[in-house]
Order: sequence, then C-alpha cells, then structure tokens
Amino acid sequence: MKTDTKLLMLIVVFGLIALAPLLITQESLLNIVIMTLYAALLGQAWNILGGYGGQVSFGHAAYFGTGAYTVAVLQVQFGINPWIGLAAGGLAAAAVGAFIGLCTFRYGLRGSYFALVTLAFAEVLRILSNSVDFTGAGVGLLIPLERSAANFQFLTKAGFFWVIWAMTLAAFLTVWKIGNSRFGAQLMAVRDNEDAARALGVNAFRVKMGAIMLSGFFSGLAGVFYAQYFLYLDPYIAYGAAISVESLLVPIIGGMGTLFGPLLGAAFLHGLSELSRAVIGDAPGISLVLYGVLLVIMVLFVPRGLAGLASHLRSGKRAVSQAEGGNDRA
Amino acid sequence: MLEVSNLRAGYGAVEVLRGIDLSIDKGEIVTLLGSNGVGKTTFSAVVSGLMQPWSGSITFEGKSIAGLTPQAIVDEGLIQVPEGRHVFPNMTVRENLELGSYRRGRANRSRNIEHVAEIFPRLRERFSQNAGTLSGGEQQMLAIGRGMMAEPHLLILDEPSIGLSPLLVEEMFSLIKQLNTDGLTILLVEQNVLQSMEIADRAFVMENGEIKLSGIPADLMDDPELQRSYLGLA
Amino acid sequence: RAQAAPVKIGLIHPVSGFIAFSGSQCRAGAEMAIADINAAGGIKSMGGAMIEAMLADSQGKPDIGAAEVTKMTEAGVHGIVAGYSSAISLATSQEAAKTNTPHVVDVGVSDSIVTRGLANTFRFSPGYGKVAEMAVSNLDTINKTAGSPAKTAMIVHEESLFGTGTAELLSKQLPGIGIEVVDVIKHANPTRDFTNIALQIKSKQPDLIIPANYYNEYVLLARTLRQQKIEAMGIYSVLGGAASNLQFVNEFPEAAELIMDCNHWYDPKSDLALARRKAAEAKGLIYTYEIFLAYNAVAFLADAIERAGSTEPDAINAAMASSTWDQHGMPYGPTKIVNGQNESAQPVNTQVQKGAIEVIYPAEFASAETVFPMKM
Amino acid sequence: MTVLEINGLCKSFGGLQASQSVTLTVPQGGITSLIGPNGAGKTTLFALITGFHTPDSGSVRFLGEDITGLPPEAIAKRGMIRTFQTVQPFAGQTVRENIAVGAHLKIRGRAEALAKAEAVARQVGLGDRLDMDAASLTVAGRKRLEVARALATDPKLILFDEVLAGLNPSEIRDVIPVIHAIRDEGVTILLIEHVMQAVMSLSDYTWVLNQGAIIAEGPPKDVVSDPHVIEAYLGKGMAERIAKREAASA
Amino acid sequence: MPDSAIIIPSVLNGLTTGGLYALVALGLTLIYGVLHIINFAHGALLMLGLYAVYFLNVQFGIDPYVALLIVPPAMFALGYALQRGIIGRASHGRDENILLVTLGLSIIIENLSLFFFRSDTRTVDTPYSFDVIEIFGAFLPYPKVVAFIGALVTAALLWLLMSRTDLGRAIRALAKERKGAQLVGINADHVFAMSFGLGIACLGVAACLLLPSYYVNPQVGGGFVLIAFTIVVLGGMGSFVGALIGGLIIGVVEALGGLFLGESLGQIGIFLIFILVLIFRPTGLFGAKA
Ligand SMILES: Nc1ncnc2c1ncn2[C@@H]1O[C@H](COP(=O)(O)OP(=O)(O)OP(=O)(O)O)[C@@H](O)[C@H]1O
Ligand SMILES: Nc1ncnc2c1ncn2[C@@H]1O[C@H](COP(=O)(O)OP(=O)(O)OP(=O)(O)O)[C@@H](O)[C@H]1O
Ligand SMILES: [Mg+2]
Ligand SMILES: [Mg+2]
Repeated sequence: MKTDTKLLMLIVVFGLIALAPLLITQESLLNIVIMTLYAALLGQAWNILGGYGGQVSFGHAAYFGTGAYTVAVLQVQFGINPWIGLAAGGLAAAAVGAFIGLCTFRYGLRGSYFALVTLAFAEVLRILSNSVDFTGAGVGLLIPLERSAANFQFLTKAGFFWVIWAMTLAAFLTVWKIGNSRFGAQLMAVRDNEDAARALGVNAFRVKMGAIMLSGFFSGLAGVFYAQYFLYLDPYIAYGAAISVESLLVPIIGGMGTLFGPLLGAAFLHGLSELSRAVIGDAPGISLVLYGVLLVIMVLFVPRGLAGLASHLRSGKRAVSQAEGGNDRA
Repeated sequence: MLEVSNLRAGYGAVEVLRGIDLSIDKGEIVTLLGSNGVGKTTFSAVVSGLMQPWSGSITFEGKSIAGLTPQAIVDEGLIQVPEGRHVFPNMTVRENLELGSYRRGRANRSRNIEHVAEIFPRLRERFSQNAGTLSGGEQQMLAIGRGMMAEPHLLILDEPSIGLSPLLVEEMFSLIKQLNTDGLTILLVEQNVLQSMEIADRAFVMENGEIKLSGIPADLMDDPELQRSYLGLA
Repeated sequence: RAQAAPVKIGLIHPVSGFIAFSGSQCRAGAEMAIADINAAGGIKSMGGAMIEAMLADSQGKPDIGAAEVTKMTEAGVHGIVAGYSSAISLATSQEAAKTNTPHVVDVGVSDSIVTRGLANTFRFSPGYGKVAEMAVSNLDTINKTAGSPAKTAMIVHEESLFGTGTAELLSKQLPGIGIEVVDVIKHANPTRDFTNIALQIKSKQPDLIIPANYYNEYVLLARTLRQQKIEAMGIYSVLGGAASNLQFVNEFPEAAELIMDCNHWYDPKSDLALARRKAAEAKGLIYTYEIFLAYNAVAFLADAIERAGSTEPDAINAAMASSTWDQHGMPYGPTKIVNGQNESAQPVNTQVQKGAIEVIYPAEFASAETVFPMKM
Repeated sequence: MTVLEINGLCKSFGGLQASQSVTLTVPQGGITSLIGPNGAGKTTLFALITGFHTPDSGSVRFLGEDITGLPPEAIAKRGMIRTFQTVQPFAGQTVRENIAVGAHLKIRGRAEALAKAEAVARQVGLGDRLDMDAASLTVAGRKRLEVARALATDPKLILFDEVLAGLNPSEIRDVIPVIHAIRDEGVTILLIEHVMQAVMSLSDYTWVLNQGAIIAEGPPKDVVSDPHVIEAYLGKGMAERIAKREAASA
Repeated sequence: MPDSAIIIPSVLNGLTTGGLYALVALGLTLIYGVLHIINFAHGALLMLGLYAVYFLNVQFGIDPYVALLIVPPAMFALGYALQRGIIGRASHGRDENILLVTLGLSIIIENLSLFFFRSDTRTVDTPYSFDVIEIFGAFLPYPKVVAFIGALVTAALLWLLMSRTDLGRAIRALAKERKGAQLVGINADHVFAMSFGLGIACLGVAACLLLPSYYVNPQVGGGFVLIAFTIVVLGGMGSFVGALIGGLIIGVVEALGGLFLGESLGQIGIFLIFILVLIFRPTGLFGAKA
C-alpha cells in the first residue's frame, strides 16, 4: 500500500469513528468505542517502540502510570488544571522513557534483557508509588469530583470520546509519519539488523531513544485519559502488569509494525471480550476461558496478526507469505 | 541411487522448480550447475526434506523419499551440507561435530571425529571454540565435517567452496574426490564450474527451473552455450 | 392477579481475577438475600414484585466494573450492590451517580467512598475509620480489664488501601491508650515469605501483634510465627484475620487458638443471623463476612424499595437515607444513615476459643469471656 | 594521497591474536585488495577499522583524521562504509527499502531517498527485484544488496567483504565492470576476496594477511608469485592457473 | 535500623527462599532462556502442579515429597502435549504468537481452575509443616531446607542433561539454528516439546517442594512468574548455574531489602539489583556474550 493511500484510509477510518457519538445513543456502546480507542492508543504507543523499533517492552505501565499519576498529583496536591496536566503527563512519561532508554540502550541491552528490564522499571515505579506520600501510597489518589469540561470531567461520554479520539488520531498520524520518514526507515533498520544499520551510519542509540520517548509520550496520554475517566488511581492500576500486557497484546494481535494493527487488535480484543461475556453470561471465569480459547484459535488461523490477514485478503494471496517460504518446514 | 523425476516446488505461489529430472548412480560425483537464483538450493532443500515438493517423485536407494521429514531422510543416509553453512553458533566445534551423528553413526562417533580432525586439522585447533566465532572458511570446514559425521551414503554439498581460500578450495575438491574414491556418492552444487567439472563424473545444468543440459563434463565443456553463460568465455 | 414487574438489582463483583474468592463470596451472599426476599413474597408494596438479579463480573478491575454499571443502567436496573474492593466501589458508585441509580457498597472499607457527596451511594457496613476507632477502644477495654499487661504493639499490614489506611489510624490512636507502637511493617501482596517479619517481631518483642492483611498472607504469617517460636500476649488482628475466618480456624486450629480479631461479624445472639449462617453452610459455603455483608447490602436496598413503594431512584435514595432498618442480624442496632454511611454499623471483637469463633466484645453481643493475655 | 592509514593495529580474542600489529595504507581513488587464508583476520581487520571492534592498540586514520575507537555510525558518517561477509539484509523489508536506509545517510527526504535507492539498485543489477522482500533473495542477490546499500550512502571509501563469493565465473565477469564503475565515480575501494580472477583484474595493489599479520604486499601479479603467498594461500594449482592465464592474456 | 542479631537468620532464610525461587526459575531457564519461548503460562502451570500435589495429598494421603514420583512426570507429559499439540502448532514459528498462545493458555488454565477448584486458598498439613532446623541460631523451616537442596539437585541434573546428552545438545542447537538442526536429523517439533515438557516437569518438582510451606489458589502462580523471569535473565539466559545463583541472590536481596527498607519498599531491591547487574553485564551474570 502506498503511503498516501494509507493516510487517506487513516482519515476515512477516523472520520467514520467520529460518527460514533452522533449515531450511538447508548452510553454503554459509546463506552466500548471509547475503551477500544483507548486500547488502540496504548497499543499504538507500544507499537512505535516494539513494532517499528523491535524493542519489545514488558513494562509500558511505567509510562502509562507516570502519565496518570502526573495529572492526578498535579490536580490533587497542587490544584493544577488537568488540561495542563495532560501535557505534563505526556511529557513526564516521555521523560521516563528517556531515562529508561538511557539506562538500557546506552549499555547495549537488547531482546529479552531489554524486555525484562523495562518490566523491572515498571515494578520499581509501582513500589515507589506505593511508598511515597504524594501519590497517596497504597491508599491511592482520588481525583475530586467536579464535573465540567473545563475540568476535564465531562458530563457525558461524548466529551471523553472526543478527547480519546483526538489523542488516538494523533498517535496514528505520528506512526503514519514514521512509516514515511527517515527516522522511521532508520528505526526499522535498527529493528531488523542493528549492526547493519550502524554500518550504514544509523545512530542506533539516538533512533531508539527517539522511539522510546515517543512511545512513552503516547502511553502517558493514555494514562492521563484513564485518570480523568475513572478519577481514581492506585499503584496497581497505574503501574501494574495488566497495562503492560494490554499494551503489547493489542498490537501483536493486530499486527506488529503496521499502522492499522493496533486499531484492529483493540477492536478485536474488545469485541472478543464482549462476545465471550455475551455468550457465557456470568459463570465465574468461564467467559474468560472462552476468551482464552478464541485467542488461541485466532492465533492458530491468523498467525501474522489481523493486519497481515487484511493485506493478504487484499492481495488475494495464499495465507502463507513468500518470505517465509510457503510450505518450507524450516 | 537417487532418482528424481518431474519434480516441482516453489515458494508461496511462485514455482521455482518446474519439472526436474535427474539421477545419480552409486559411486558417482555429480555436479549441479546453474546461475544464481535458478533454484539449486531449492532443489537441495526439497530433496533433503526441508521443503515439500508440489509434485513429482524422489527415489533414494529404491525408496520413495518425497515428502518425508528431514530426519527420516537423514536416517536413510542422505545428508546435506547446506549453503550458508548453518553451523550451531552457540556450541563448540566439538559439539557441532557430535551433533552430526545425532541420528546416524552414533556408535562410531569418536572415531569419526578423529577422522574429520585429520581431514581438517584447523578444526582440531578450534575444538572448544564456539562455532559462531569461527572465520567463514573455518565454518565451511565444520559444516562439511558435521555432514561427514553421519556416515552418509549420498552427500549433497551446496556450494562448499564459497568463501574458501584458493588453497583450501583446491584441497576441498581433492578431498571430495578422495571421499568419492573411498566410496561416497556426492552431489555437488557449485558455481565454481571449472573445478567441479574437473572432478565430476557427470554434470547437470539447470535453467528456468528445468534441467537444460546434462552429460559428462568433457562433452559439456565444449558446449558453446555453457561456455558463454557459465564460464564467462567468449 | 397480574404479576408485578420485577425489581432489578445489579450485583457487580469480582468473581474472577485475583480477588475472585471474596467476589464470589459476595455474590453468593447477595443472591441468598434475593432468594430469601422473593421467597417471603417479594416487594410487597409493589404488588409482590419479585427481585431479579443482574449479575456482572468486574474481574477485579475498576474500569470493567464501571462499564458494567453503564450497561445495567441502560438495561433498566433499579439499584446496584457492588464493589467488594474499594477501588472498584469508587468507580461503580461514581458511574451510577451519573444516572442517580441507587448504589449500595457491600464491603469496600475506604471512607472516601461515602465522603464524596454522591447522593446515590450508601454503605451499610462500617468503614475503616470506624473499625480502627473501635479496634482501639475495644483493645483498651480488654487490656485494662486484664490489668493493662500490654504496653507495646507491632502492626503488620498489607500495602493496599485497607491495610495502609487501618494501620495509619491505629498507629495514631494506640499511644492514646497507653500502648506504644514499636514498629509498623508494611508488606506486599503477595508476600511469599514472612520469616523476616517474624524475626523483626522477635527482636522487638512486642506484647501485641496486630496484623491487618488478606487471608493468604495471614496464613503464612501465622505459620511463620509458630515456626519461629514467637510468643506474645496476644495477636489482635484488624479486618481480615483468622479469628473471623472459619476456614483458617478449621485448617489451623492450634495456630488460631486465642487469636483476637476486630472485624465485621454477625450478632451471635440473633436467631436471624444464626439461621442465615446455617443456610449458607448448608450450601457448602464458608461463612465469611463477605457473605453476610453482601446479604445485608441487598436486604437494606430491598427494604428501601419496599418503603419507597416505587423504583424511582430519588424515592429509593430518600428511603435509604432515612432508613431505620433492623432486620440485619448484625451487632448494629437500627440503621442510621448520615451522608450515605450507616453510622450505627460497627465491628466487633472475636476470639478463637476451642476451635470456635466467639464474640468477646462489646459485652452486649459477647458469647464468651475474653482470654487475655494468652498463655502459649 | 592516502585515504586510510592503519598503524600497528592489534586485537586478540582470548589467547588468539587475530590482528598482530597490522600496518597498511589505502591510496585515494584506487582499488586495493586484502587477501589471505581463512581465519587470517581479514574480517576482523574490517571490524576494527569500522568501529565494530575496538583495537587493543594501534590507530586508524581516515582522511587524515584519527578515528580509532569511534562508533561505527560516526565512521560511516565520515564516509567509510563496510559490507558484511555474512550478509545482513533487513529481512522483511523490500530491496528498495533496504537500499534507502543507506541513502538516508545523506538524504533526509523519503521520496528522494527512495529514488536514489532505485537508481543504485539499477546500477548493481537489482533493478528488477526492487519490490522483492530482501529475505527471499538468493545469497548472490543479497551480496548485491550489500553493495547497493553501501553505495547508496555516497561513501568515500567502501570496504567490500567477499561480495563476489557465490557467483559463477560469468557472473563475476558481469560484476567487475560494476565495481570499476564505482571506482570511476571517485569512490575508493578496499576489498577482501578469495576469487583470484577478480582480485587480479580489479585491484591495483594487494595486501596479504596471514595469521593476523601482513606477509606480503604489492601489485597483484607480483604478490601471486610470492612463494610465501603461494604456500600460505594460493596453493600450487591456483598459482599455475593464474600464471597460465596471465601468460595467455599477455 | 534492624537489630543486627537478626541479619544472619534473615540471610539464611533468604537463601532458602531463594532456593524455592530458583526451582521455579529453572524450568523457565530451559523454556525461556534456551528456547526463547516466552511462556506466559508458567505461573498457571505451577498452579496446576500445586493443585495436583494438593489433591494427591487430600484425596489419597500422598505426602508432597512422595508426589515427586508422580507430579513431575505428569507435568512433563502435560508440557509435551501442550507444546506439540497447541503452542508449537499455533505459533507458526513466530515468537509473538507464542506469547499470545501462552497468554491465552494461562487465561484458560487459571479460569478453569477457578471454575473447578473454586477460588479458596488451600494448604496441606504435613507432619513436618512446622518443623524447623536450627543453624547458627536461625530456625529454618524444614520444608524450605528440603526445597533448597532440591533446587541444587535439579540445577545439577539439568546442567548434566544440557551439556552431556544428545538431547541437551539438540535443544541448544535448535534454539539457535533451526535449519542446521533439521539437517542433522533433529526432529524440531519433538525436541521443542521435550524441552518444554522438561521445563514444566521442573515446575512439578517445584510444586512438590513448595506446597508444604505455601498455599495454592488459582492465582498463586502470579506471585512467582515475575520473580522467575527476573532470575532467568539475571542469571544469564539459558544458564542453569545462573538461575540457581540468581535465585539465591534474589532471595537474599529480598530478605535484606525487607529488613533495611521495609517489607513493602524492600521489594524494590530485587528490581534495582536486576537493573544494575544488567547495566554492567548486559547478558546477565552467567550469560554468554551476545
Ligand atoms: N524463502 C524464499 N521465499 C521466496 N522466494 C525464494 C525464497 N528462497 C529463494 N527464493 C527464490 O527462489 C529462487 C531460487 O532460489 P535458490 O536459492 O534455490 O537459487 P540457487 O540456484 O541456489 O541460487 P544461488 O546460486 O544464488 O545460491 C530465487 O529466485 C529466489 O529468489
Ligand atoms: N569474537 C571472536 N572470538 C574468538 N575468536 C574470534 C572471534 N572473531 C574471530 N575470531 C577468530 O579470529 C580469526 C580471524 O577471523 P576472521 O573472521 O577475521 O577471518 P577471515 O580472515 O575473515 O577469514 P575468512 O576468509 O574465512 O572469512 C579466526 O580464527 C576466528 O576464529
Ligand atoms: Mg543456492
Ligand atoms: Mg572473513
């Protein structure tokens, strides 16, 4: 697909999504759309570093939580308006990204080592936020209820919809630009072969730093959104493993290193979860069993992620890639 | 010994082998020539079970082996030394050799290691070095040595001379000749046309996924077509 | 006679995920309440309308809990009983507030749940402010009665909202009753090993050990105290200890003996309460506090609906706010709601004696005499 | 003028002296070759020059400046690019995208970089495989890709590590003019090669490395008759063959 | 500041706890460290092992240590079947798919357990549950000392297996060079499944040695997985000695961290040590150079 076709598609897709609050009257459905966009944002943030940069992170909660706590702490402790907190949250998360990047890329951590170290950083932040007072420690932080748009607490879900829509669109446009720029080309080169990239003059360290900061920034925005939507944070919600897992699950299901993957992945996962709950009802855990089974089945039949499937359907090829050698057993 | 007829295979929807017919008799050295990308490696991969044929038959020592798993084919004594070496980089030279007799020739493992070390004294010096840190040429020796460990009946060598110094290439070709004299049947896939023709009993030339020419080297060397497109003469 | 339209009560509990045990206990208790009410003729003021439960699983996550609230309000729910955990209760009550849907918190002990000024949010059981206050004053009485042998205490608490909040209040108030807090140890969930904590207790030799943690950690702690041969005058746990958990008492009778607990507990002198316990145990349930608190949360809501005679949110909320309901079998007295909180709710002190859980304090509910200090 | 000046470069791996005080120079504008038996330390020397290994001692000067110990990307930016003996394509990306990574060293814009990639691909004979996945190229195709990526950076000096390995004689004959053309554009070339046919017809000057040390240097036709070189590297058969060919072409 | 008299008991205790961690990590070393299969279901499978030990004890009165004869082989079979039948098949050779599949499996296993075993926390009561061994004034619980020894033995056995047997060599070969492995006749599917099975069998061992001093509920695995991953990477991917030492280090760091920083904040020590070690040795303590 040509890059300008992608941009066009992006605009069309987000244009269609923008119709949601106009067409959907049920708040619960709109909520699903909102949470799907939110998951797509988290996933796209991860995708920048993991999918395009090849640096698989198990600790994206570090950025999410930082964004969330930043906006909450500024409000609760300093009375600073959450719209300012929004920017501060994104930037603080990017700064955490820069710090983690410095500690890891500088010392040549790669692959599994990198993945686990990011997780360790998220844990360190969780434990810290559990111990210091200004985050409310284990008690958590409750953002006071003052519903008004000026206060980033909308009266209706539609208000929240527009915020998450804009954030997600920004993330997707950024990734589109990555796929179409020198930075992106260098990032993907580092992903595919760092030595070869460096031999061609790519400053791998700088490129990875750029990616981790961008990635952190968008995760941080997701955190800000979460904080304002639910108004309560504790260390597990903010820095727990669940966010890190969701961040990577979404783009992997959707297709790593693809522009639309995170959106497909988010829609699929939310659809799956709604479906399994609708089918099973409320026998404890059984709907989750179904969810797990469907997940495995989906991987069995769609091994290259949903975006991979989509591009295959479009080009009408068999579901095996040429590059992987078709019926090659290797 | 090996009988291939009308073999077709490819990647995805792209057909690379479009009906290959080829045969090797016991005790022969047969060389398979062809320009880059014509499908020689694909052919080796299909014969040794790494890839499934689309159609056609492969018979080895009277038994059909088309579509068998690689390990079943190894059991039959058909061993491939792959292009690109594919040695185990995280393991020592000795361990690489030991694994060569994972399925065949295990009983004679230590004797065979000794044998390989005699052929390639360089490997002996590097027995406890990780294969990943060997030089390109050393890795090539190791790959051949590993293949020898399985006491093959038929050895397929895919571009064994790649990356070897002229002296070693020379030595390798005489080694291949030597192995053959000792009773091993060999299929040699090569770009080094001149030298492989010198030792081969018969040669096949592949083009467009088919065998274009075949015969004994002396005759083929005079073929103007071959001279032009493979020897760079005229 | 035409069947009156059913009254829909939403039950949102974490029946899967990391707090699934408590969540399913809550659900079981709530469902028992609904069954009992229906068996007794439903909501009589509404023509015997049956109560219909709408079930949802929050999976232990506030966001899912809130989403379930939205779905339920759209499906015409008339009241919601939810939470178990404070974090989830905060999210569900706030979401329900948008539609003014009556919302009763069953267990969540955080006081911020009811202090946010949400007109739809009620809690029938005590919050941890009240629990800690009672824990201290009851302890004072117990200690004084025994001639004030206990001078020092050590608090061991889990790190989340309930443990931290409780520990904070306790460590502020204990010095006021002449008990010095020699150390406060906060630990993670899960903590895989309690030896360190036991060693610290051993080296500080407090008269009292005060744990405030969840069941898993409590089991390990109690076991380790024994292995490390630690002796104290008493183990006095606050919210969630052995002395109010029948499973622990059954599985570790020796370790549990004489441990005291300040916790939610039913009134052992109330026939109503005993009958409910029996009914629950007949179903194979372990009668933990989640069961009777959720039971009462539902019954309290149903009583309000009964008195409101309508499913109008405002009417139900008003009925709850003015409730004087007393059919709870709890050591509470008649309900008295202030800002959504039942002010008459209180914890009691229990002690394990000869393998049974006895109420020892306040005196009017006591089923046994306090044994303190315990001789080990 | 010398482009590259290596002085007393040493490197050892554990007990193995892979590079023993190597000193060599590469003059501007020509094609210099580096030959030597397998395991002599040629690739290691390339890695030392381009910053992938740090030398134990010795120095590397490029265009008159000391670049010893600089990271690979800094060296590449100054205009020295290496290729890899074990080819390292960006698998999963197309040939065009692979080459564009090189082009981006000097070019910021995406479209221009892609255009440059296309031009370079044509130059090295990959023009018909631009949209193929680099992973599905044959070994020889990947070698060309290595060359193309390096070329796309507009280098001043290219280090080729066995880019002709795996080509048959007629293909080698086809590639030789490509390399000449690169040199004619003003790019200095240092190449490692075992294909003597190419070494002979391409290079102006040859260095011979054996067991980490330089054992001979000079114009190729002198070097191939050096008995040390014949003994350590060429072998009698090849020496004779070369002599015969030289005689025939003379 | 903690009383200095409790530092030694605390360290000794940390070592025994570390032995338990090492046990859980050893299985993961094989699966994650050698084969690079990110097994998100590791904790769930540990939980299944613990339930197996629990039910053998409660239903048939089989002592957890006697269950060593039953549970590890059964877990091996389960692991083999899971890898061959599901994980290998669904992954199509892609790492990220393995991650998804094992995540899916862990969701399935945990929630099925929730359904069948209910969510109660359960413990076994053995005659030695409260026994202690006194060393240097420290009371070390008997089950933990046994587990510590078990970890040493398991690590030694695994090391022998990997370095001295053809199966071990085949596993290592396959991990790095699939095509080469196939060409020497290694049946990739079988060997992958064997190693997965072995890794899960290690979990079986861990379960038998863990239960006497611990508990089981459907979520119990979660508390060990993170630690196990940390240990594998800290020790160096694929190194059994590394996993053992890593486990002990983590045990001691946790103990001392708890003493000096408090039990909650002290957990930070584990991760800080981990980060620091990797910054200075990016391939872990005993990891081969990349
Ligand atoms: N994994 C793959 N996916 C798709 N196409 C492939 C793959 N591997 C090889 N091909 C294509 O198949 C054709 C034959 O390749 P093969 O490697 O068999 O050639 P070869 O004759 O061995 O060439 P060489 O002499 O360069 O080794 C080539 O056109 C190549 O591009
Ligand atoms: N990282 C390393 N650790 C240990 N030994 C190494 C390492 N890298 C290279 N060697 C050894 O150094 C020697 C030189 O290797 P190098 O790759 O430079 O040889 P080369 O001259 O390029 O050979 P070839 O022509 O076969 O490619 C070899 O013996 C090799 O085994
Ligand atoms: Mg080939
Ligand atoms: Mg080399």
